[in-house]
Amino acid sequence: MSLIVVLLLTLLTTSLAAFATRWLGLWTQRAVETVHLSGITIALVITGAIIGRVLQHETLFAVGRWLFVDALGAIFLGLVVVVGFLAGVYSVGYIRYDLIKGEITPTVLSTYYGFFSLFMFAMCCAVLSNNLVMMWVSIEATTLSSVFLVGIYGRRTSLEAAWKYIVICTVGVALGLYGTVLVFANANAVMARPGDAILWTEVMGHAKSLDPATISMAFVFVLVGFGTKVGLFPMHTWLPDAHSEAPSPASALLSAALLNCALLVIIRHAAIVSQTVGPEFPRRLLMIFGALSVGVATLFIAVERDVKRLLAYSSVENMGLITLGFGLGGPIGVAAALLHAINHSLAKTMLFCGSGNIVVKYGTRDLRVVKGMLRLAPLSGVMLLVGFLAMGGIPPFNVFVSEFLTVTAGVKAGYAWLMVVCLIFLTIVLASFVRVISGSILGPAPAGVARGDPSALTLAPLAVLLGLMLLIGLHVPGPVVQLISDATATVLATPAAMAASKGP
Amino acid sequence: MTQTDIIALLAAAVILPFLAAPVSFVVPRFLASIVCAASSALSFAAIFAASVGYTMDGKQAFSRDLVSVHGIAIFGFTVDRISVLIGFAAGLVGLLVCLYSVGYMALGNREHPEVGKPRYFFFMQVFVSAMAGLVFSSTISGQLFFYEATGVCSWGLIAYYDSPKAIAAGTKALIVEHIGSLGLYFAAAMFFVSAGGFSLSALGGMGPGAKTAIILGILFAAWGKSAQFPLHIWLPDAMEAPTPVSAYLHAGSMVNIGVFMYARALLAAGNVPHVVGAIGAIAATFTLVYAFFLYLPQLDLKKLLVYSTITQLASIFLALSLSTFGSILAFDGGVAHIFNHAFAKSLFFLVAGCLSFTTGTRMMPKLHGLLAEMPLVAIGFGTAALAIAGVPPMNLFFSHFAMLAGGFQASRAYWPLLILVGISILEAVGTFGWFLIKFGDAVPGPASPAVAGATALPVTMAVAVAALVTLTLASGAFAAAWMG
Amino acid sequence: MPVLALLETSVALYTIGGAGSLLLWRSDAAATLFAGVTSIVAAILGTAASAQVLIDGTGPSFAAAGPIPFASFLLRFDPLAALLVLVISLVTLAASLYSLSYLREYAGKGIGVMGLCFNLFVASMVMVAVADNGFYFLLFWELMTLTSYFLVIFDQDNKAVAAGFLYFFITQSFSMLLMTAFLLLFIHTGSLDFSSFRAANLPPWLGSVIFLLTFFGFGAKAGMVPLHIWLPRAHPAAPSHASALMSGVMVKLGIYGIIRFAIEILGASAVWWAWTVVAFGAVSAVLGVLYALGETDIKRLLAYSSVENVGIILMGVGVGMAGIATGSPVLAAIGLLAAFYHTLNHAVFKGLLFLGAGALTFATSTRDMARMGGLARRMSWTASFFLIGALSIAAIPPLAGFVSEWLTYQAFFATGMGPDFTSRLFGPLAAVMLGLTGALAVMCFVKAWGLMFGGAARSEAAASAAEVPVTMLVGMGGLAVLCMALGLGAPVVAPVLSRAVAALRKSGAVEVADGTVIFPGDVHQAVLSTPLVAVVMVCLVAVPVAIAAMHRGRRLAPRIVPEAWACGYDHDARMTVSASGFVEPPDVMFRGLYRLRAMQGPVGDTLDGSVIVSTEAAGIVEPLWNRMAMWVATRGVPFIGQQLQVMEGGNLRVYCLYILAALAVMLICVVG
Amino acid sequence: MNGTNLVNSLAGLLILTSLLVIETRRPSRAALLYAVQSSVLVTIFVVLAYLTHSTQLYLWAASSFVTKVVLVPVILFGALRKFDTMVPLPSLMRVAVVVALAAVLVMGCSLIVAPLKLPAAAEFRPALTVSLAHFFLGITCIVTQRNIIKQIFGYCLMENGSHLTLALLANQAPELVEIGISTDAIFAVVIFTVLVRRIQHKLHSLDSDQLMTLKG
Repeated sequence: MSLIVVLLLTLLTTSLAAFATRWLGLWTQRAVETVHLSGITIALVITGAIIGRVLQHETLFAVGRWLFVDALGAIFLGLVVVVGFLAGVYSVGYIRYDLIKGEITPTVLSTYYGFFSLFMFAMCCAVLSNNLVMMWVSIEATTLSSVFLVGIYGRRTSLEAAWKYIVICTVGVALGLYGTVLVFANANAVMARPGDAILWTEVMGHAKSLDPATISMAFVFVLVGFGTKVGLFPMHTWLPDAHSEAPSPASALLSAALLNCALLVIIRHAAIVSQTVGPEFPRRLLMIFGALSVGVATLFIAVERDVKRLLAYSSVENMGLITLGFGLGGPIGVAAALLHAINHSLAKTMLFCGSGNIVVKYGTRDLRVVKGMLRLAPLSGVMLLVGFLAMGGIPPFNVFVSEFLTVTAGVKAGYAWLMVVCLIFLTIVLASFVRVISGSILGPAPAGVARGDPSALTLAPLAVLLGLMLLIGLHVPGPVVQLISDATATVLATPAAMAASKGP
Repeated sequence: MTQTDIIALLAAAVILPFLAAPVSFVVPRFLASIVCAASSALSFAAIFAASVGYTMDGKQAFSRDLVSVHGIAIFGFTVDRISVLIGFAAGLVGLLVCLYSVGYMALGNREHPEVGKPRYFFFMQVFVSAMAGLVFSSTISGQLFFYEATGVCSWGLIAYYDSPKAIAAGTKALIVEHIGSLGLYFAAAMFFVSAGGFSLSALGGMGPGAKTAIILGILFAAWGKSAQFPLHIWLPDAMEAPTPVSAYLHAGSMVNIGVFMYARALLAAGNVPHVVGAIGAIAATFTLVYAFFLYLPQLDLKKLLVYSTITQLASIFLALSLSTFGSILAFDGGVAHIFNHAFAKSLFFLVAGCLSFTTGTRMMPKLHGLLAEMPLVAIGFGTAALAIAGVPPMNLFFSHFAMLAGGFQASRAYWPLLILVGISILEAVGTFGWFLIKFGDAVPGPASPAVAGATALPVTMAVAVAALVTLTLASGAFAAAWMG
Repeated sequence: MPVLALLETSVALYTIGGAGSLLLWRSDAAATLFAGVTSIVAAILGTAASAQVLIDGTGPSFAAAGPIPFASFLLRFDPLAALLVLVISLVTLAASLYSLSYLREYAGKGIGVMGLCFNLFVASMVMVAVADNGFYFLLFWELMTLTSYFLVIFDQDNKAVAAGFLYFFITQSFSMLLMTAFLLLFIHTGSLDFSSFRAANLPPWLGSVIFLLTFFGFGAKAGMVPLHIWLPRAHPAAPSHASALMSGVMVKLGIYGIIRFAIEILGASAVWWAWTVVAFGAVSAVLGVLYALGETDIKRLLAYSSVENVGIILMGVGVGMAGIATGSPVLAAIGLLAAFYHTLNHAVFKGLLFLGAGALTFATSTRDMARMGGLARRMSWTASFFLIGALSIAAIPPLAGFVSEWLTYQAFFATGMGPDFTSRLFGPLAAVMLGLTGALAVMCFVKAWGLMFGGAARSEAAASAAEVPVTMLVGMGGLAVLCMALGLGAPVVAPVLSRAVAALRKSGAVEVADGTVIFPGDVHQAVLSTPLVAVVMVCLVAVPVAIAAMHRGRRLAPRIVPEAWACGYDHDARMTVSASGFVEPPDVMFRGLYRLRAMQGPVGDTLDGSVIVSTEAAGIVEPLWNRMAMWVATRGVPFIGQQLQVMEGGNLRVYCLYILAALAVMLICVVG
Repeated sequence: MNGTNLVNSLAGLLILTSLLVIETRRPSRAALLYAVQSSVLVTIFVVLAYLTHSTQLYLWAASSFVTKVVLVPVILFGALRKFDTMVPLPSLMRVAVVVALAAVLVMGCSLIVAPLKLPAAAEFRPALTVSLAHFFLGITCIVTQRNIIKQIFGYCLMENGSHLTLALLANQAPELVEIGISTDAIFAVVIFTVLVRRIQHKLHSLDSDQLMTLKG
């Protein structure tokens, strides 16, 4: 059985098992945690094996080529699973506090973990899918499986967020379906076997013979549709609500994994469109959406006072930056975007988890209330402080590297002025983060809040993430570089990459 | 000594303090300061050994790439006369300031009586490391990396006292410097696009358009770091930092990064389009006059020193800019001035620190008659004030003369430049007068009550001050000889 | 020992003396002794070296690379430099001797440091004189100013500090003119060596620019009106042995610079330069002496007198320049000879007078002449020496001052017979000014001597004053002897100086002396035999005495000396002639000129006012940028952000519309 | 009337039924009307299958019948019947306006469809246009109706529209794809209804304008 299938089955099984624990009564908590942790650990190991295979310049296929992993997919798969693993570990520490505070019951706990794994399953499907329509199906599935994560607390606001999330995303993603169908229909007309016309790898091979008008229209639908899920302006409106209302680890998963999955779908389509219509058209659209997202999100960040909403807008901003990177194109642009996707995921997971510690500590997300974190919870404080700086693009952390590469790509592409504007926005972002640091992390601590850090389980993932961020910031590891350069070749559809992606 | 040895030593100088920095959090508090002083001493020793090796090898300039991705050099070291000179100064001032901090961050401090927190020493050591990295960096990407790193250290150290004012000042410093760094981002990107790599040595082979854009980007970044108008606004507020920090970051090394990067770029570029020089020179002249003007209302000694730093750096910018009109002397003088100014201004800040340590105030109207009560501090004050006033045998005289001579040289090509040089001479006269007045106010005569009630100075602080006095007296001819 | 070695040893000794003095700072006596003795030895060596060069008429030079890449370390010990070194050494010798006892007054105030500053001051002056490279010249020039600045503020009171500031600031500002001039030459010649300056072929306008820059740059140091205002404040503030050097020697380095540049390097190529120099000299002479006349503080008086004498020297220099410019060697020779001679003389007698003033202060603890009086009886040696100095400065034959002023007159007379109209106009005019100066100088020193030494004591301190210690007397005595020697020995001295002049003009020496007479270049003009004058002077005194002696037996019995008749009142100390009373006539006559000095006040007020205004303006401007930046950061960006927040009003249906809108726009773009 | 015309007319009927779904006040009746509409859709599938001789489309028709005509209406009916008694919320637009809007949508969609070169659907261009318009009509329902139940129906209408498109353009796609999409739809409807019930429980209201606490 293919590794891919094993991975998916593991996650699915974990999910079902977690749901099943609700009937275990007093044992629920322990059982569900065990199931959850072992499930995500196994998933991590399998993913490691898959990526190892991909590093051997191998493209894995499964289920009659409906599922596959190339370098591009491997990056996003890695992100989903690594983020899922770390957020999963963090969840264990975090949700216990919710249990203690009585925010949730043990039954809800098993629901949470069940949906957690299901969500990961859906995301893995999305990134592994070679089938254009199945991509859509999986993305839709991610929405459905994460709605309850958003609404898990059952509060008025979390229900509201969940409702907005599901309505906006289904509307948006439904538009994406039109794009997908148009591509399929067009490919079907060109290609001999309808079974092949639905496979991305095959369509890529025949992209040059597709109809430009149809494909460009399809891309518009895809971009708006999946762009909703990516959180591009102006379709991003669900994002701050959902991210802020979900439990922190779920927010991390939404922000660091889910958005990327949808982005991958867009990129895969963009690769086709580039072949058919020429690279200018998709690049321009991506750039417009990317730049707008960066600009608008930045201004929102500047005024936001809720830490998780702030982070959510930061996600919009970063997804915009990644999109912009793809839009700028060229080997550097694509590599920068891919690297930034990785960096953003790590940093954002870390920050969302860190914000979870804030919530644990202060019981609120309001930055006007949160003060003196460094004094109250030194380790969390330091890590959040560093995380914010890193997210703001300060070396020696990773975000700096990819932001810099993006700027380089922009200058190279002849959009120096746009890069200057972007840099100014990035400065505003940094300023806002520093404002958060100086307002909430530094300074005197308020009276009446107990001192001490939350449990080690909530700190360890942060430390690991910080280490990874530092590692990438100081020196991007060889395997990552290789994956990125292979993936770049895939996105740009260089002949070698085309040959490599041909299935068995 | 082989080139590899030199590179190894420099790498040690960068890495050692960085590795030692987290130790501050682990060891007991009283040890943290010792660790800091020791690691900065090791770092300086490495730089010193490398400098000696470089000199023994007959000052053979060379570069070596250390980190490459896909064959593109991301980071490396350049060892040449300017990097060794400035690296030496930064290392030495770093060592002295760390030594000084051992005494300063103590309960005996009358302005801020507290034992230094680990993060002070942490940031200090990271800064020592970053500074060495930046000065010796052979690539623009390395410069950018360390540029931002020093910005963060500056932020952490300015905000050190955690008062709302200090935090705001730190934030401001970080943001304004970051705005400056945008120029460097841009320049680095342009650089990559034009040269396909980051090694600064490639600058020389570029077309005039790319050169202009890149150097102007670097110049903008340099303005941010070196606190030039209009990006100067962070520096006066940064005086919320502990005084050794002001001495080190805001006088001795960090603010010099800006001018140093500019110098490095000009050196690498060889033939620089005149528009760069013109922009640099005019902006520098404006800053010069503006900051001089702001001497007048200052009562806080550190604030005065800040504006003096801004003018000194502006005059270096002016000299470096003028050097693009064909004056090597202006360039050499400018770089030597960076070196000399590091010692003189650090000395002045440390003296200010001694004053606030012993008397609890930095307000000049309260400080008279130092000579009567604390001769060493008075001598330090006098040496520093007269050095900044540009009087021989203090070091700044030598480099200032060379800069002006270079300015005149440059004006041979374009006489309007003479106006700028003239303005800078007038400013020099004004600065001279102002610092002479301050010297006359503070040093001689009967001691004011604040000075009369001063406490004793710790040994480490005294040693640092004495060493800097010596350096301020001696470094002028050395720098000039080295550059020539 | 070769000349250069002598000079080097001398400078080294000064430096060692200074350093040793500093190291001995714990013991005042040891520091005094060490600094004094080393500088005495050094001064002797310096004298020997410079005398030899002057006698030879040529001197060595020295070249080394030095540490500074853009400036090589060049020394040139030519006769002009030697003259200055001689002046420096002579006065230093006297002052150092004098200091051995004088410094007791400063016990406990840091004599070690003073020794350092004093010795380095002397050393830097020597180096200025011999430096032959622009950079090193400036370096030593500034060092000289710096060390003397420390001497000026040595008392550490507000007045001294203020005086020091004024001094340092003015000289430093004007030394920037020097630097500018050097750098202009530098860009023209590519080198800072004086030798290349000499060789430079400057366009006339540039020459004139450099002349003006150097003239004012050096003029400030020389104390030329109107750049003299620091001088009467700074010189009196310093300890007297240092004042002697500053006033007697340091101002000469200003003159030296003018001669070096205007004549030697620039070749005095335009006549108007010469008349500029003469004009400034004349004004300085007249105003200097007038202001001196109005002073009651002895050291201030002496300082103003220095302004006057600098003026006289400048007049000589000017004539010399005119001679060179118009191509008349004799004129050049006399003018410069006069200037050189007066340089030497003024150093000697001004040194003497300052030392004398120091002695008086030492004895009475005051510098106010109105609080002295009757000291001739108590301090007869000091009185005699001061008298010699005063007579000398008042140009009374046969003392030193007379000779040089006589030469200056001769120079003007020669000018008056010059070929062109300007010479004939300015020569006599300047001579008249000089005459006026001389007359006023006599009055001034009659006043000074009379007030201090004559009459009755006008204060407790004066009444109980005692003669000063012997080393001080030796110092003064030496200079007094020199005053006489330079007067009587003029026929010997003048030819030596004339060789220095010749070296400067790069021509053969004009013969100026023969036997006991000196004649300014041309025997037909005038002849002066100072020994003869001395004989006449001695006779003038001796003959009446002899006659009286012959008629001794027929003398009336001595009258009873009652109290002086004071219109029926008791005689009172207040009734003696006061300083201001004495000078009332000139005060009235020259009211306008005195008002000129009063105008310095308003100028200073304006300056202060503008500083205050600037300070206030800067106080307003400083936070301005801050506020603007903060406005953008704390108001501007958030304002836009808040406006944007309206977009996310929370209405789900509106959000869906956004998606549709985005789609619609894109579709229109694609389809359309 | 040939088969092609039949398909196109039936597609028009879809629009008509969807307008009914939008404007009906009682949720239970809307669920029934939705079942009616779905059966029209199934009919179209059958006709299409007949016309294109596509066995897969017969399967689609069958599965659609199960999910859209039976399952979804049942779920909706069961879950939402208890809200029948609630006071209806005013719509943003009057019926006439919605009808006019539907017409505009059809015209707009024809503009979108016009440039497409799709040989598979060349003869069903009107049906394609209608399917797209139907989709947008669903969105219109979501946008114009304050009642969140109506928003569920809006989703269902979108679903039907896109399903028709799928059948027209992608009827050769593997069966599994269709199943995936249908499954998603059913799960979506289930989740929607669960959420609606929880919201009603928490807020005692079905007014989407009440859901405006989270903003910018």
